[in-house]
Amino acid sequence: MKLLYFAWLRAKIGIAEETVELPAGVATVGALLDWLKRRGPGFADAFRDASVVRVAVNHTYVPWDHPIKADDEVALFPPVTGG
Amino acid sequence: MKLLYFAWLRAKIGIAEETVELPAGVATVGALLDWLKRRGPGFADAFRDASVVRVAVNHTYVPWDHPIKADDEVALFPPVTGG
Amino acid sequence: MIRVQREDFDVGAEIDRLSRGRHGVGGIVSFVGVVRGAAGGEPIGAMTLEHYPGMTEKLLAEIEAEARQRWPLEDALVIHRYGRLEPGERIVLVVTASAHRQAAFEACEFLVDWLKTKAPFWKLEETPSGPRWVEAQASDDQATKRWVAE
Amino acid sequence: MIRVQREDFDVGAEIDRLSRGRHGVGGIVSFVGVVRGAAGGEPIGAMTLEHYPGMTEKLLAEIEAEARQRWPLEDALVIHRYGRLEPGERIVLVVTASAHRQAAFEACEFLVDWLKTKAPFWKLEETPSGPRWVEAQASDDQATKRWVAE
Repeated sequence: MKLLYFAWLRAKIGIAEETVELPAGVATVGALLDWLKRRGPGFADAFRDASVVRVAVNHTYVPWDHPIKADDEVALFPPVTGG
Repeated sequence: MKLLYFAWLRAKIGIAEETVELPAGVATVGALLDWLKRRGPGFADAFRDASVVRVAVNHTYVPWDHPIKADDEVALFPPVTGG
Repeated sequence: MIRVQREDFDVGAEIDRLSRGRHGVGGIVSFVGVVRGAAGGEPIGAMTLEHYPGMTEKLLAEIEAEARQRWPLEDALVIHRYGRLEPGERIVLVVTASAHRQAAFEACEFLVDWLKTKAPFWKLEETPSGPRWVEAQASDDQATKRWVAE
Repeated sequence: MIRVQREDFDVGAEIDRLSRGRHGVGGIVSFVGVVRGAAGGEPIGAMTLEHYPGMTEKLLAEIEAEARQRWPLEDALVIHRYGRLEPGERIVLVVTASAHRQAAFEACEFLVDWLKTKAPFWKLEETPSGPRWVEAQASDDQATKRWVAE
């Protein structure tokens, strides 16, 4: 799965994108966030308050219960600030 | 007095501007219109329906009872059509 | 600023000029009016815009001052052409610059509405059956009535 | 048409392009957004606009299609820049062309409002105390809420 991070999420995590093997049992966006949070201090800091995290799967905004698959592109970012 | 005619008023009268000696007794815009109407067939045609004639004295729209003086610039024209 | 001129104008250069060196400008709204080549499926020929030099400038300056009074504008510009114009040619440019986009939009639309209905121009259209003076719009007549004792 | 690009754009040329050869166009409304140099008396430094390539284009194309559906437009254009921008630099251009000036004004303002609040950009401002991520506006949060189960 391809993961993309933007704005201060990217800054806190320290990378802009990565490709990960999805662990068994991580089948939704919500589960992905819970798993990401436990990957280290940068991740824990970035995802501490999930209410300010927006998620897009394959370029479409999705809710927390949206299913995810191994070949998805999942982007995680703060609320957009507009142009 | 300087008189200016615009659009189809100018076309009917045949001139764009002229300088006239104001006859005695012509003291308002309304009186001026009555006098102009009698100056010839072109004028009679142009001013037949006074309700479609607009008048500006020294660049300001004025009503029929507005006083006029010998050194005024009086413009007569149809309702504007906008740009 | 207002200008009444026969020549065409450079839209990009005029818009640039309104924002350059003004730190408070966040948005610039512009309207370019062009002579349409068709209306309701019928082709339209060229037209000639006649105006009253001196009075046109005076009324345009008044309405521009009103717009600046009603909205917080950093700057505003109205350029209106006169003379013979072919379909596709630019007739009018209105530009408003403000810190706030809503003010810029409202002021620009206000100026354009006024110009399109009340600006002191008369249009002579070239039609297949010869030249024809365009009739005033109802909105002009209404607006003008308060000035005229009939 | 929509474009997301790092480079500046030529406002006059883009506006020209939207009307050239289109006989039905009577009015072209444009909005140019520029980086302000000050707000509330305080100077503003440069800022960097980050975006999500691919998703930005998709959302911009969707909102442009919606504008074309809601208003009778002859054409529409949105250009949005990203990257580092100094005060006074152009950020965004929206142009709408229509036979009817009101449609052009409404569609342009609709697109600009969407871009200014919901376009997928994140702003990093350079301040005297270091870089600072701009907070989302309330309107964005509201609009986004329906997408997010919290």
